[in-house]
Amino acid sequence: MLDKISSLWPEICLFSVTCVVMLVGLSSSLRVRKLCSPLAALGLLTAGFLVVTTEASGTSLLPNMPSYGKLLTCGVGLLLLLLLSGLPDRRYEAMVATGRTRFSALRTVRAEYYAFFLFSLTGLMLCAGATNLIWLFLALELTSLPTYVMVALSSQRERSLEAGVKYFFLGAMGAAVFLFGFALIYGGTGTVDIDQIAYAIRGQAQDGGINTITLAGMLLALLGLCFKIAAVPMHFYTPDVYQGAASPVTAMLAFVPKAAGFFAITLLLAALGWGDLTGHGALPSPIGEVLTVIAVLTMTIGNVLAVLQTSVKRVLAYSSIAHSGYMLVALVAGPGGSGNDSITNGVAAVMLYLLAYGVANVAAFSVLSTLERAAPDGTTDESDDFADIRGLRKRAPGLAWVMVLAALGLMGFPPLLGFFAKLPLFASGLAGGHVLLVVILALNSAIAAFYYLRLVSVTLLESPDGAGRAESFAMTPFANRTLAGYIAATVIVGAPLVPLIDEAYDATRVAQWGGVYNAAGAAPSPRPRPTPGVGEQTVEEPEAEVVPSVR
Amino acid sequence: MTDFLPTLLTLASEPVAAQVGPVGFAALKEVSLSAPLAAWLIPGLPMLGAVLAVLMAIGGVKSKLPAWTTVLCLAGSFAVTLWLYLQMRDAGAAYTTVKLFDWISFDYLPGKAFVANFSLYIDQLTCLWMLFVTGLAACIALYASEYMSHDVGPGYCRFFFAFCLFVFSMACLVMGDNLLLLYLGWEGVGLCSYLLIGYFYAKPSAVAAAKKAFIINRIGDLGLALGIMLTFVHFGTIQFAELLPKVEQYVALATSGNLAAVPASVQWIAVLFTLAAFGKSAQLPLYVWLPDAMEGPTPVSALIHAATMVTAGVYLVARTMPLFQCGAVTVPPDAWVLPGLVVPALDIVVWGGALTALLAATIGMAQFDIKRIMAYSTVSQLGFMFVGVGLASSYAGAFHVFTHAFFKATLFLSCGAVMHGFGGQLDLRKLSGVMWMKGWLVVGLAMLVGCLNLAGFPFTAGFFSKDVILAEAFSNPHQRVVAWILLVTAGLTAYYTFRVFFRVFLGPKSFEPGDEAHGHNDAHGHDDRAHDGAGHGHGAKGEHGAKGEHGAKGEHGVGEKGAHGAHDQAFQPHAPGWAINLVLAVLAIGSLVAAYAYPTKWVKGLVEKSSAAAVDLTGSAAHAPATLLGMDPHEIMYYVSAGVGAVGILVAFFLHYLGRKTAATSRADAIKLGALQRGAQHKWYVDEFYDATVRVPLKVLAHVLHFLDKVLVDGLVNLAGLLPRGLGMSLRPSQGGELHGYALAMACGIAVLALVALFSLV
Amino acid sequence: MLLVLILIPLLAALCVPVLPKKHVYGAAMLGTLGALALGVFMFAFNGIDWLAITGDAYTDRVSWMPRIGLQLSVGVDQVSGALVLLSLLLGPITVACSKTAITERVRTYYGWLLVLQSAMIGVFVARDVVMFYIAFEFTLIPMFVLISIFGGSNRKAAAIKFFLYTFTGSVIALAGLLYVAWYYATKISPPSVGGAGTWTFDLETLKSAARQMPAEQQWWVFLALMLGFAVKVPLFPLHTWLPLAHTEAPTAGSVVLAGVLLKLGTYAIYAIAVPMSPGAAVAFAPVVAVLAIIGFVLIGLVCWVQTDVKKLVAYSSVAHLGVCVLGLFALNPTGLKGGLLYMINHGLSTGALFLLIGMIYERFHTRNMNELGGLARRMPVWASFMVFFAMASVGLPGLNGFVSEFMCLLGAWQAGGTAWAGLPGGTPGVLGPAYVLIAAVGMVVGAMYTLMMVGKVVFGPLKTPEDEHGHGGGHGGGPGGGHDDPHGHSKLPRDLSAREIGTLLPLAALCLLLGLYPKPLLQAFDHSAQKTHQLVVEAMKQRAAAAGATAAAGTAGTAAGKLEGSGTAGGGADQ
Amino acid sequence: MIDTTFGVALTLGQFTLGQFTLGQGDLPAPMSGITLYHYLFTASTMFVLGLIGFLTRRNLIVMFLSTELMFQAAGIALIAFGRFHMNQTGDAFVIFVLTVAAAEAALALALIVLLFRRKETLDGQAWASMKG
Repeated sequence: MLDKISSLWPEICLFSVTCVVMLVGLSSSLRVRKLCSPLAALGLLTAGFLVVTTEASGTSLLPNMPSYGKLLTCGVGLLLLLLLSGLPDRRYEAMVATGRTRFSALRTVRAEYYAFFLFSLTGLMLCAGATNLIWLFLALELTSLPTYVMVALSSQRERSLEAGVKYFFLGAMGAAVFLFGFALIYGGTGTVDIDQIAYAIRGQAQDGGINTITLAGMLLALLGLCFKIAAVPMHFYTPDVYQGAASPVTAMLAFVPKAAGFFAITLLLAALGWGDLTGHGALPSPIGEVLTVIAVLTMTIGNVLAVLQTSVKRVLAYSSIAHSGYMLVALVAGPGGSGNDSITNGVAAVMLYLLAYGVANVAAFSVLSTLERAAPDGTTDESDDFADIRGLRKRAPGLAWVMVLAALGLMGFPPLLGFFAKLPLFASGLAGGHVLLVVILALNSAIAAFYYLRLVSVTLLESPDGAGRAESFAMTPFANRTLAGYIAATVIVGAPLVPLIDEAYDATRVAQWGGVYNAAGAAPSPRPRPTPGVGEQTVEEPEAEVVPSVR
Repeated sequence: MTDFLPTLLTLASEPVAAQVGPVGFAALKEVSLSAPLAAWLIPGLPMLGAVLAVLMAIGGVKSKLPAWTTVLCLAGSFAVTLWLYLQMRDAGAAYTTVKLFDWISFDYLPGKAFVANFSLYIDQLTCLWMLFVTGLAACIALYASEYMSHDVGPGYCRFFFAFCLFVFSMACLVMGDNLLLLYLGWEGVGLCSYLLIGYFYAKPSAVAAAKKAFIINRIGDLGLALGIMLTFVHFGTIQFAELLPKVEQYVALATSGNLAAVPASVQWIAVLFTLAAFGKSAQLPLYVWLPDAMEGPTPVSALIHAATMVTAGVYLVARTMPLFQCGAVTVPPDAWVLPGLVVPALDIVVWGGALTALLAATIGMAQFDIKRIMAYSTVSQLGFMFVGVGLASSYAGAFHVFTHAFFKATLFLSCGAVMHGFGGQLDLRKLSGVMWMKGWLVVGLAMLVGCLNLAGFPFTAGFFSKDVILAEAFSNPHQRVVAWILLVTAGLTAYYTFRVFFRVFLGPKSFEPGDEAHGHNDAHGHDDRAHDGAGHGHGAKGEHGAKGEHGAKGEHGVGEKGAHGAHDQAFQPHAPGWAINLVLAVLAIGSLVAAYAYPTKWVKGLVEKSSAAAVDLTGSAAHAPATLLGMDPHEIMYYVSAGVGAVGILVAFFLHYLGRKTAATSRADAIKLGALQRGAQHKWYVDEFYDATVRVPLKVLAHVLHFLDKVLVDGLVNLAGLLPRGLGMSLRPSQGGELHGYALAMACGIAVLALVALFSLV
Repeated sequence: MLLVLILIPLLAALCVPVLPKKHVYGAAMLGTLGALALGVFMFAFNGIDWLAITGDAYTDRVSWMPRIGLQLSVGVDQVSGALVLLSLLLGPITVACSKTAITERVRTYYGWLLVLQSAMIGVFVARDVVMFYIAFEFTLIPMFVLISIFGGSNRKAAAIKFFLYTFTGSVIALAGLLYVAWYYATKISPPSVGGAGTWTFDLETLKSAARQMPAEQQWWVFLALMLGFAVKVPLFPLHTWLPLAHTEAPTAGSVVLAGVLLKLGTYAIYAIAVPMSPGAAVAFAPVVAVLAIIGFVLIGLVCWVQTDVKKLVAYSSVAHLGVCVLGLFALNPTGLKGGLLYMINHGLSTGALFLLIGMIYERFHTRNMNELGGLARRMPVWASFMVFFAMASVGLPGLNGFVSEFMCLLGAWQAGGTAWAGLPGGTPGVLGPAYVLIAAVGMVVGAMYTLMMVGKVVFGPLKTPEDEHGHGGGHGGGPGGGHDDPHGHSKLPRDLSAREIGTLLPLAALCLLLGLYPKPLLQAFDHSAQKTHQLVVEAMKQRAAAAGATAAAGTAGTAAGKLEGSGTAGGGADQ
Repeated sequence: MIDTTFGVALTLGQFTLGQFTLGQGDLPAPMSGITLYHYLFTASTMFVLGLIGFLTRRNLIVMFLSTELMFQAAGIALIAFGRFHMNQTGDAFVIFVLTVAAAEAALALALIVLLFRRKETLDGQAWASMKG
C-alpha cells in the first residue's frame, strides 16, 4: 500500500496545506487571515512541483492520465484561485476593517472557502489517479461536496441559495445513481479494481458477451457521471446553478466537477474497452450507442439553448453543456487502435480539450467577475447580462479583449488554443469512423459560433448602452481576477505559438491503453481472477501471469 | 473619263461571273511585304490619335487640336493603306501575315496550341475595306472638326478619342489574321459605337439608344464568340491562313451538292456567324438598334452607322465565305418536324437580307426624320449587300459596300450639315428649299449625288452595284422570289430617297429651326464642366439636365446671333463652313467616281483575288441559262432597275415636289393607307413587339428571380439559421427552474436512455 | 522569405495600436507598400524563372508541432504567386482608398486591414493543410470587424451572416481535410515504430494520399471540401451572404472581399479540392457547372433589377465567379488557365468598381441608382474610369476580362467529352457545347446589367442627392450664389483627387496590360494547369475503365471506353 | 398495478440474474431459496422507491432522506455482491458509502437550515426564480 502513497504526495501536500489554511483563517488578525490565499497558491504550486517530480501511478490502462490530470488541476486551480480571492464575506471583512463589527471566527468564511476549494481540487487530483471504484467514488464525492457549500455561500443573494439547493439535491441524486452503478459493476465483475474490471470484462467479452449486470452498472455509472460533466440527461441544473453562483465559483464549477467527471468516465470506458485492437474499435454495444446519443443530444441541446440566452452566464453554462458533448464524441471514438499516440487518440483529445476549455472558461468568467454593477439597493452586483458587457471595449479594453479571446477560444477559432484542442476531437471522431457524429459536431460548432460571435461583437464592436448600465459600471477592486483573465488569455493565444500544445499532446498520450490486451499479463493481478461466469479459462496468451511493466 | 461610257457599254453585255474565275483560298500564295511591320501603322496611327486625344483631354486642350491630330493620323493611316494596296496589287492573288506580338496563345494540350495573336492578315479584300475605311474616316474627321466645333474642350477630345479608337478597332476587325482579333475589333467598334451614340450622354434617349445598340450587338457578338469556339474546337485553329485550307474539303462536299454530309459542327459555324453578322449589320431580327443609333452626332452616323462598322457583317461573311458555303442548319432525320431538312446558311443570309431590305424600305417611306430615313435606308441597303454575299458572290456584296460607303456617307453628312445649320431640325415637314438658300448649294448638290446613287440612277456607282446584286439574284434560279423582292425594294428606295430630296432641298424656301436639344445638348456636359471649373456664375442653370436644355440653347445654337428666347424670328441658318463643304464635295465626287470601279472591274478583281472569292456553288452551267424575259439577267437588269428607279423618283417628284407650297404639306398627305401607313410610321411596332416579348418578360423574370433569391435561397439559409433558435425555443420549457421538474426530467432521461440501451442490446 | 512577407503587414498591424492617430495611415501604407515591394522583388527580380520551375519556389518549413505533423510550411508556385501579387497590390490600394473615408477608430481599421493582408497571403502560400485552414479561417475575423464596425446601416446582420455562413462551410471542409490526413496516416504512411503511421498535414502528401482513396470516399471528401470552398466563392445557392456583406462593408472591405477573399474559394478548389479528388471532380463537374451557369445567367439577371449600385456589383461578382468556376470545372488546361486568369482579372476589375462606388458614396452618401445619375458631367475623370472598368468587367476584348471569360467558355466547350475529344481542338472532359451555349447568354446579361448601371449612374441627366436637396431648400433664389457644396465635403474635390486616381491607375494599367498581353500569366499557369489536367485525365481513364468493366459484364461497351483514345484498363484495376 | 410491476421486475430479474444463486459453493445456505436476486430486487426496489420519493415529495428533508434511501440501496447491493463474490470489497465499499452519506447528511442539514432561515419554508418548489 505504501507504493500508492508515493504517488499521492501531491494530494497529501494539498491536503496538509488545506488544514493549515483552515487554521490560519481562524486568526483574528486580518493580515494573517489574508495569508489564506497565498498559502493556498503555495500549496498548489508545491503540489504541482510534486506531480512533476514524483512518479504518478494510476491504472495501467491510462498510465499518463494521473500526472497529466494532476498537473492540469494545479495549473487551472491556480487560475481559479486568482479568481476566487476576495470572493467570500467581502462585506463582513469590510465591516471588520472599518470597525463596525468585531471579528468572530465563527462568522468568517474565508478560510473555509479556500479550504473547500482546495479539498475539491484534491478530490479532482484523486480522481485522475484513481485505481479502483471505491477510491473513485470517494474522490468524486470529495470533489463535489465542497462545491455545494461554495455555491450556496458564494454570495448573499437568494439566487446563490437557490443554486445551492438545486445543485446539492440533484447532485445527491446523481451520486446515488452512479454509486448504484458502481455497485452493479462490482457485482458484475467481482472486483473494484479498475485494471481487474477491465480484465474481467475482457474475459466476459470473450466468453460470449459482457455480463448484463456489468453493462447495467456501466450504464448507470455513466449516466450518474453525466451529472458531473453536465451532459444530457443530467444537465438540467447547469444553467441555474451557474447563474446563481458567484462568477468565480461558476468558473470553478465549470471546470472542476467536469474534469472529475471526465476522468471518471474515461477510466470506466477504458475498463470497458473500445472493442478489439484492430484500429476500428468501438465501445461495446449498448454503451457505445447510448454515449453517442448522449453526445449528440448534449451538444445540440446545449447550443440551441445557448442561442436564446440574454445572460452571459447562462450562455456560458449552456456552452459548457455543449462542450461536454464535443468531448463525448472523442470518448465515443476512443483512443484508436494502432495510431493511438497521434492526433486521433480520442482520450488524449479529451484531456487536451479539458485544458483548453478550462483556460478559456477562466478567461470568460474572469471578465464577468471583474465587472460589477450597482444593484438597486446600493450594493454592487456582479455582471451577468449582455447589457453589462456591451461596449466593454470602451470602458475596459483589456477586459474586452480577454472576453473576445475567451469567446474565440471556446469557439475553436484558429489559431487559438481552442482550435488545436478541437482538431483532435474531429480527427479522432473521423478516425473512429463516426463521420456523422463529426458532421453534427461541425454543425454544432457553427451554431455555437453564433453566440460566441455575439459575445465578441457585443464586447468589442458595440457601444455601451445608455439606460443606466454605463453609469452603474464598476470594477471589483481585485486586480488578481483581471490578472487571471490576462493569464488565461495569454495562454489561449500563446499556447499554440510555443510548442506547448505539442507537449500537451505528448503528455495526454495514452500510449499503453490496451496494453492489458496486447500482453495478456499486463493486468496487475495479485489476486486470482474473479470468476463470475462460466468458461473463464479461455485466455489466448499463455503467459498470463507475467508481471506488468508499469513504469 | 472619256472612255468611260464606251467601256461601260462593252462590258455591260458580258455576264459578270464569267469574267474572272473565282480562285479560292488555295490559289492564294503567301508573300511577304517590304517593311511588313509598317502595315501595323494602319491600326497604329489611329491608336496614336486616340492616345493623343486622351492626353489632350488630360491636358485640358480647348481648341480644335484633337481634330487636327485625328485627321492627320487617319490620313496617315490612309496613306499607309494605299502603300499596302499598291504592294498587294503587285503581288496579285496573294496574302501575307504580319505579326506584332502574342495575345491569347497558350497550349490547350501538351504540344497543341491555341493561337490568337496581334497579327494582321492582308489580302486584297483587306485592302479594299481598309482603303474606304481609312479614307472615309479621314474625310469625316475633317468634317467633324467643324461639326463638333461647338463642343471644343473635353467633349471634343472624347469625340475624337472614340473616333480614333473606332478606326483602330475597325482596322483590327478587317485586318486581323485570326477570328479572335476580328472579335476584338468587332466588340471594339461596338464599344466606340456605344460611346459615340451616347455622346450626348445627358439626353436619356441617347443613353438608351447607346445601351440598346451595345446589347443587341452583344447578342450578335455572342454568335461570333460561339462560332469562334466551335471553329476552334472543330479545326484546332482560328487563324485564317491555317483555317481556310482546312475548310476546303467541306466546301468541296458542299459544292458537289452534298451539303448534308458536312459535319454539323462545321455547318453550325456559319449559322452562328450569321447571327453575328446580322447583329452588327442590323439585319432582321436584330436591326432595331441602328435607327435609334442616330442619336449620335451625325459624323458618327455617317462613318460608323452607315459607311463602315455596319458593313462588318458583310465583311465577316465575305472573309469566311468558305465556311458559309458549307454552313447549314440540318434538321436531324429523326426529328418530328421537317426531318432531314437542310437550310444552307447562305440562304438564311439571303432571305434575312432581302426581308430586311423590304421592311426597312417600307418603314423609311413613312418616316419624317431625315436622319432616320437615312438610317432605314442603310438597313435596307445592308440587306442588299447580304443578298449579294448570300448569293455566294462576295464581289456583289463588297462592291455595294464600297459604293454605299461613299454615297451614304455623302447623304448623312449632307443631312448632318442641314441639321447643324438649322438648329438640329430633322423633320422634313419643317424644311424646304434648302438648296437654294445662301451657302447651301454644295450641300444640296452633294445630297443630289447621294440620292441619285441611292436611288440607283443609271451610271451612278449605286446603280452598278445594286444591279450586280439584282442580276445575281435573278440569275440564280432558286432565288427568284428574293430577286423580285429586291426589285420592289429598289423602287421604294428611289421613292423615299427623293422624297427627302424634293421636300428638303427643293421647293419653296422655308424652314423652322429645330430644338437645339435634339442635336447639340452635348453642350450641357461642356457647359457644366466649364462653369464647374471656372466658377459658378450660372449655377442653377447648368446643373440640371432638365433645365440644362434651355441653358444650352441660349448659349449655343444661335449664340452668335444673340437671339435668346424668340428663336423663330431671329434664327438664321448657319451655313456650313469650308471643312464641311470640302468634305461633302470630295465625297460626292468620290461616290461618282466609284462608279468607275465597275467597268474597270477594280473591286471585282480585288475581291476575287482574295480568300473571299467563293467557289461557285451553282456551277457555271447553272449560271448561264438563267434568263429573265429571254435575256441575260445582267443585261436586262440595267434597263429594268433603271426603270424601276425612275418610277420611284417620278412618284416622289409627283407627290412631294409638284405643286408643293409649304414645307409641311404635300400631295402625299392626301394618300390615306390606313393601318398600312400607320404601321410603317410606327416602324411596324417591332420595338414594341420586342419590348413585350423579350424585354418585359425578362424584366419580370429578373424580378421573380430576385424575389426567389431573397425569399427562397436566402430564406432557406435564414431558416437554417433559425432552426437552432426554434429548437431552442421548443426545448426551453424543459428548463422550468423547478427542482422537481429537473429531477423528473433527469429520471425520465435515465429511463429513456436505459430503454435505448435495452433496445440496442436486443 | 515568404514568412517575412506574411510578417511585414502583421508587424505593421502590431505597430498600429501604439502609434499616434495621425501616423496610423502612414504606417499602414508603409506596411502594405513594404510587402508589395518585397513581393515584387521576390516575384520579378529575384532570378526565379517562373516559366520554367515545376514545383514550389521559396519553400520554407518551420517545424511547429512535430508530434502531430504540423509545420509552418510555405511555398509558392506560379498560381499562388500570382494571387499573392494580387493581394499585395490591393494592399496599398485599400489603405489609400480609406484615407478620407475612415476617420474614426483608425487604429482598429488599419490594424485589421493589415492583419487581413497577412492572412490572405498566408492562404496562398500555405503548404500545410492546417496552416492553410488557419489562414483561411482567420480572414474572417478582420473582415468581420471591418464590416461590423465600419459598415453600413445593416452591418451587424451582414457581418454575422458572413461569418457564420463561411465558418459553417469551412468547418465541414476541415472535417474533409482531416479525413484525408487520417487516411494518409493509417492507410498509406509507412508504419513507424509502434505500428502507427506518421501523421502529416503536408499538402502535397495529402493530395496524393487522397487520390489513392476509394472512389466513394473521394466523393465524400470532395463534397465536404466543395461545401466549404463553394460558400467562399460563392457558388450559386450558397451566395446569399455576399450581396449583404458587400453592401454593408466599407469600400476597402468590399475591395478586398471581391478582390481576394472570394478567390480563396476558387483557389482552394483549384489547389486542393480538385487535385485531391480528381475523380469526384469529374463526376461532379456537370453539377457544379450547372450551378455556375445558373449563377452566371440567372444571378446576372438579378443584377439587372438592383437599385443599389454596390449590390449590383456584388451580385455581379457571383455571376462572374460562376464563369470562373465553370472554367475550372472544364478541367482542361484551357478552362483551368482561364479560371485562374479570371481570378486575377476579377480581382482587378471588380475591385476597381468597388473603389469607384466607394468614391461616389463618399461624396453623395448614397448608392441608390435612382438618386444618382449623369455623374459624367460632374466627375468626368471618375466617369472615364467607371466606363473603363465596366467594360473590363463586361469582357470587352482588349481588356482583361475578355481573355479569361473566353478561355473559360472555350475550355468548357473543348471539354466536350467523347464527341469532341477527337476533334483537333477538343480535349477530354465532361462538359460541352450545351453548357457553353447557355452560359454564353450570360455575356449578354452581363452587358445588360453593366450598361444599365453605367447608363444610370454615369450617363443621363445629372442627378445627385444634393440637387434634390437643393431643390427642396429653395436654391432658385440666388442665380449667382453657386451652391456648390451643400454637404461641405471640404476634403474631397468634386472630381477625383490625385490619391484616388492613384488607386485606380495601377488597376487600369493592369487591366489593359492583361487584356493585351496575358501571355506571361498564361505561360506561368501552364505547368500547373497541365499537371492538374493530367490528374483529371487519369481519373477519367479509371472511370472509363470501371465503366467499361461493368459494361463488358453486361451488354456491349459504351462510348465511355473511347475516352481519350483507349480505355486503358490498368489504371482502374485497383478500384 | 403493484402486482404487474412486481411481475415484470421479477421476470426481468430472472432473465438477467437467473444464473446466480446466493450460497453456491461450499457455504451452507442459511435461508435456502433466498438468492442474490432477492437482495438485488430489494436493493432495486429501495433505489426506485427512493427515486420516487425524491420526485414526489416537496419537503426538502424528505427529499434528502429519499436520496439516503437510494444510497443505502446501493449499499445493500454491495453487501449482497460481496457475499456473492466471497470477498470483502463490497463490505468495505459500504463503510465508505455510509461515511459519505453521513457527510452529505451534515451538509444537507446545514443547507436546509440556511434555506429555511431565508424563506421560512422547506418546500423545494419555492426555489425556482432562475429558469429558461
